[in-house]
Amino acid sequence: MAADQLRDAPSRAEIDRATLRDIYTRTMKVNRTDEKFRALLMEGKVAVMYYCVRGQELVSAAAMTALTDDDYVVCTYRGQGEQTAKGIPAEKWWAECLGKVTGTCKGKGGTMHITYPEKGIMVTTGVVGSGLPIANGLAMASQNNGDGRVTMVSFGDGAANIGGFHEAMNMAALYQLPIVFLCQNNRYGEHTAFADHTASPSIADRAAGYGMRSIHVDGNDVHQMYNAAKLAVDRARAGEGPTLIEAMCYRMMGHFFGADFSYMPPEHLAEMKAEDPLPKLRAVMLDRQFTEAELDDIVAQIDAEIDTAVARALAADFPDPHELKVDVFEEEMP
Amino acid sequence: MAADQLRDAPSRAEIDRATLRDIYTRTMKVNRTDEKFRALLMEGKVAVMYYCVRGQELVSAAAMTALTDDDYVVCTYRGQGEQTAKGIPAEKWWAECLGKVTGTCKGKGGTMHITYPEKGIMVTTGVVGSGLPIANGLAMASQNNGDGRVTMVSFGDGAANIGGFHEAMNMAALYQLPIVFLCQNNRYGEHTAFADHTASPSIADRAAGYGMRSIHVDGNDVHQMYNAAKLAVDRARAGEGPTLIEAMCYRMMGHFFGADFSYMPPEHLAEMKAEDPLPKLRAVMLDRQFTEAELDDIVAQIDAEIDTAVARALAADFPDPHELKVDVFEEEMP
Amino acid sequence: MTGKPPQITMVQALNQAIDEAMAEDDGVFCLGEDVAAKQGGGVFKVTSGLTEKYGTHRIRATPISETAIVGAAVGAALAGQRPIAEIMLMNFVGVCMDQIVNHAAKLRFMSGGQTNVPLVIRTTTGVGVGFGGQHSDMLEAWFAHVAGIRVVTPSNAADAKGLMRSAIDSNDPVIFIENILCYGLKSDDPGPGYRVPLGEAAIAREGSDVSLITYGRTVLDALAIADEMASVGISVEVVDLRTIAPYDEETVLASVRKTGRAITLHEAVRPYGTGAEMAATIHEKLWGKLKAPVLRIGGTFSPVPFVAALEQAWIPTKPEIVAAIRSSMENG
Amino acid sequence: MTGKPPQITMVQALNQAIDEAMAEDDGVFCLGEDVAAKQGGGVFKVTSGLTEKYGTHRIRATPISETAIVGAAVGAALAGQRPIAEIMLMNFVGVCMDQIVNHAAKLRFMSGGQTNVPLVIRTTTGVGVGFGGQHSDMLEAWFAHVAGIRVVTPSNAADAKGLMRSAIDSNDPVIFIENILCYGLKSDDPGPGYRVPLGEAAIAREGSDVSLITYGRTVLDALAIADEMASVGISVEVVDLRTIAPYDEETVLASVRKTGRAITLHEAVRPYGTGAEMAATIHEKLWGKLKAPVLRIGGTFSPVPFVAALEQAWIPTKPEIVAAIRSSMENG
Ligand SMILES: Cc1ncc(C[n+]2csc(CCOP(=O)(O)OP(=O)(O)O)c2C)c(N)n1
Ligand SMILES: Cc1ncc(C[n+]2csc(CCOP(=O)(O)OP(=O)(O)O)c2C)c(N)n1
Ligand SMILES: [Mg+2]
Ligand SMILES: [Mg+2]
Repeated sequence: MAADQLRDAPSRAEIDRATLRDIYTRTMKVNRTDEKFRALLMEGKVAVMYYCVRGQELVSAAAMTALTDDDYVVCTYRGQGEQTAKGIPAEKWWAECLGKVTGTCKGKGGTMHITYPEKGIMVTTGVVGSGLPIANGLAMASQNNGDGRVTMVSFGDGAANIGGFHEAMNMAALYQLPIVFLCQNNRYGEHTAFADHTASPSIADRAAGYGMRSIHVDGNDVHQMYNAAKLAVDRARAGEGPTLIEAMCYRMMGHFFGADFSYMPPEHLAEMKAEDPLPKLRAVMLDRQFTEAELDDIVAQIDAEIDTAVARALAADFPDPHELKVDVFEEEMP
Repeated sequence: MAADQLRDAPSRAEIDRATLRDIYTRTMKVNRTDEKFRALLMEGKVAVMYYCVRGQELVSAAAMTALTDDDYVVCTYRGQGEQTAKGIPAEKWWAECLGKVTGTCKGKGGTMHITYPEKGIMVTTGVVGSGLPIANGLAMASQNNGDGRVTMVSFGDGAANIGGFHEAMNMAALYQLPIVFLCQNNRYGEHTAFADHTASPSIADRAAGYGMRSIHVDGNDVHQMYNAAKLAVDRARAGEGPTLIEAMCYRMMGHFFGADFSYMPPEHLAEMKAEDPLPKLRAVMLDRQFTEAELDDIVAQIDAEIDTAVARALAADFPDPHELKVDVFEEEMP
Repeated sequence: MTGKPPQITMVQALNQAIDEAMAEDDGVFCLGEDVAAKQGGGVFKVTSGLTEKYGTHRIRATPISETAIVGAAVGAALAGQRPIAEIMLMNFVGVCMDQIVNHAAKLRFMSGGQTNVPLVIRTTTGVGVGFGGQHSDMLEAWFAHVAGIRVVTPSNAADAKGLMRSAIDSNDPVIFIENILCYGLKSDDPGPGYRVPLGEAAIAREGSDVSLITYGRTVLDALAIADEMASVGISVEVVDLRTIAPYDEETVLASVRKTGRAITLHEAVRPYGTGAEMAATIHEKLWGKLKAPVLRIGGTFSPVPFVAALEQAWIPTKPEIVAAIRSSMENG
Repeated sequence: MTGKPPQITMVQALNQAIDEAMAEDDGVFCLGEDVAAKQGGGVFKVTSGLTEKYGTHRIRATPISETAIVGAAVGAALAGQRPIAEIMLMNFVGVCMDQIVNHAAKLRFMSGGQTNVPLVIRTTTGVGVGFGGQHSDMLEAWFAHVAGIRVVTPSNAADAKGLMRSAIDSNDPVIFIENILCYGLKSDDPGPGYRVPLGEAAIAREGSDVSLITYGRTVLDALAIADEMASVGISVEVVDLRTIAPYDEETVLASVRKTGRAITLHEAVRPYGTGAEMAATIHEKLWGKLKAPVLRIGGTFSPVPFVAALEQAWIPTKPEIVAAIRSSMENG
């Protein structure tokens, strides 16, 4: 297939109201979780590594809305969006972030390594780019046993320069795996701006070199973002192979909470502000006749849920040191 | 730059007679060395791993002709072509392959690890794809100290699927390093045919995704091959950055000497035969008024040189076990 | 019954083990470079004949992409399959250690036991075939130093079959090291379903004077030398670890408790090799009960040289092993 | 002279060493993720201020491409430069072991001495900051097991400066391990040109009863515990290896010859750790001269857990170290 045939055009096709409501709810869940986390960190109530997702909420939420509960997701340390939007129960999620024994991983994984197979969150990796090869394996399992699942793997623009990205893209295209590669291009890899780590204008441009389909979308536009995810997921589920989605977005709060971001130029900060996905999404919702009250109510419910979850997580126990002997191998260590 | 602007067209521009003679001489040096090696292996006079270059002689020879003695080369286990065409003295080369103390590496490196900095052969690696990142470093040194050297790194089609390829391509493009990536697409990676390891039609297609220039040539056509190498080398030397050359060729003798190649389909063998670079090159030479006698004479001289080298190498000593203590660290081991 | 029992080579043993496991469990599949029928069934033919039976989804020939290979195996294992990934030669783990060590080995723990990674990584290596510096290393000590992964290596065809079945059965990731020089070794066919439990060493030869603790190809050297030493009145017990890590400390200590003397032997370079762990443990646990210090023998501390003249000097040599045995006997 | 001598932190010490080397030799340059001024001078600020002096060709901010980073350093070193490559955190060596082990460490040997690879790979790690399973490992034993590469780690700012200068001077490749928890430690400024030779251990504290052999952050624990033990009449000698491999066997053996007792201590997991090599060597070389078996202390054999409640139990604890000292003293 020629390179131009491999590129899908972004779509502004209308999204039905129920789906829109779903996307809005998930987006706000991601956002309110992020706000709450930052508040707790600010107040010094918790002191853990947290990679803010402010500015990227819609990308994750819309992408997760295109998946079923059974579909698999692999994400990164900056995976709060995928994790909460895919449906990890708030209390389990918070407890893990706070290192509690009631957390998804009993406090052993932590913020960078949230796993919750019940909702398809199979791996959260802290090694940049390492999720893509693993995601292929999940998709390969689905292809092998015909379970109809789709795998989506989320990663950053910076991750597109590591070897694992390349190997995984080529392998997925070769086997036509049921997988979606979601590159959240937030314009920075740690402190390095996109143009300082990549000489081509876009990551999506790389897909053609693997014979893979791709689509480049504005991740702050709910229509472009959801329609792209839906297209790619449907394609994968139909056995028509992988798609690379490059979703343009902004990392509005630096690399991790508390990290210096003085290296970000003021123009960039202004640009980001103008493209904030949240007011844009709210405008779309209002335009589609959701009322202010209805939308506020969704947020209020989310906040209540988060508050309960945080309170319970704070009150829960830390794991016992005996946990160091468990889950190393199948049998407990002596 | 748009993708199509990054692609150079193959050129059939005439090559001057002196250069043509040079290319012919180097090509035949590669070929006669290969023939001799296979003969020695057949006769059981030597028993070492040898990766035949039958069918790829012209690619290496033309590429090396485009370089100066000072330019750097990084190649692979299948590097006989680059090594002999770049000018490693035959005796030193043969002695290394036979594991003799008079070899380039005192018999410690062997056929897969020939090094000879005097002629710019800096690394021969046995790990697929590992040469590209190292080649970037050589080019980076040249860029740092402005020595005007160009680095050329040769690798196979199979190597284009390993992570190191990707990381090196992106880094070279980002820094505009003075380097040429020479992919010798001999249609197989070990026993796997091109279409079974890569879903895109060509490796050259990948360059655009890095913002790198590329050119796709018939490696059996002396004009296309030499002109591509010259263009890329001149560009690199002028500080205009890297180029990926994909040279189409055939691996006519299986993966290594003695290896089964029953997995290669008969159509492929027939196709290869029709494209053999040696009769084609000879036809070009005759067309350009080189006489049969002149050409035969070149080959006779090469053969004589090889025979002497082999005889001397066979007669030379093996290294003393004391060599195990030397060259591990700077100081001799206790 | 007449005639000898049927014999199988190590290649056949591995092939049979994989074949049996694939026949029994649809979730078992192989992936790696050149492993399928179209490529000749693997460069060492271990997966020969399996594509014909199980198809190209279960015998997947891959691009040259070790990170993608191991990564895919990790992912498929997380999804409940039992992949067998091949890394053609052990040195190439250098390009995919992250997937093995940071992921395969750790995901059970980091997920708090919600997931596990039942994969087998088969690889081969070996000094003595002239493959040189980048194709000959034994790197088992790297993996032994990582919690969450098991390291296995057979010294004979029957064990190869039994260990491979157990490795595939294992719910933990396993690095399965084959030695190129052992592929042709023959054993009596142990028959279908044969298993050798992981974590159990074998006493390859009983003895009473000194314990020679080894694994893989050097077990052959050890047995040959034990024969010789018997003729001069020294009784060598050869312990074949089979599982290198976590190893069978009990059997090792029992042997040394009996003999009072121990020598560790491996092809990997001596410094920081697995022999160091065993020597340190034996000294600590059998303090006051040893007749001589534990001696360690390993490959020369240099990259593996190309030419046989150096390569044969690089590997643990017979005189070296005999000298260690004699030196050990002189003590106490 | 009045007042205290000026003090520098370990970050400043490293920065100064690199700065001095770059000023003296045009061939010295740095590359790694975020190392240049535009990115803030490195995530731990070690290369802060150097871009302004030496430009972006000599302080190269790279893509997230560890294989390309180390590979480029190898190539530049072959061409006669002296690159200092940064791998942001030690676990990420998992993606570039091939370049380090199969290339950097071996090219001198495989080329028969025609080339050498004078590079430094700086990396950091450390347990105790809640970075979890993929960002905390000490993997020095992997490199120690490879011929051709040196492994260095400082425990204080002055040594950091002196070791870094020597690492840059070295004509062999060096892995330079920094501990995140040590970056803020202060020493008296040793002044310009200061060097600590590679391969020389330091007696960080003299003692006569038991040798505590360690390196990196755990030297601090060792010193604190030695203080305490002194108050109960046990004299602990603390040996700071500084160069982990090849290590200063002479100093270690001399210390243990004197005390008759040894304990090895490191943050890396205990099994197959560097302590095993030292314990095995001490037992062999000082056979009959030890008063107690060598004890080894290391991190718990599990991935590093996230939450502090587990992490603090994971690392070698004070009670564990004290218990080992007491147990050692009970012997002999
Ligand atoms: C292999 C590897 N190298 C370096 C790092 C350190 N690191 C953590 S996050 C990060 C930036 C990643 O950028 P990007 O992929 O764009 O993701 P983002 O953080 O923007 O979501 C880096 C360099 C790492 N975790 N893994
Ligand atoms: C990382 C790595 N994986 C696997 C191998 C085994 N191997 C050696 S050569 C080869 C095929 C390489 O194919 P290609 O790059 O096309 O080069 P060619 O042999 O055709 O010249 C393979 C898989 C290796 N040497 N290194
Ligand atoms: Mg980013
Ligand atoms: Mg090829």
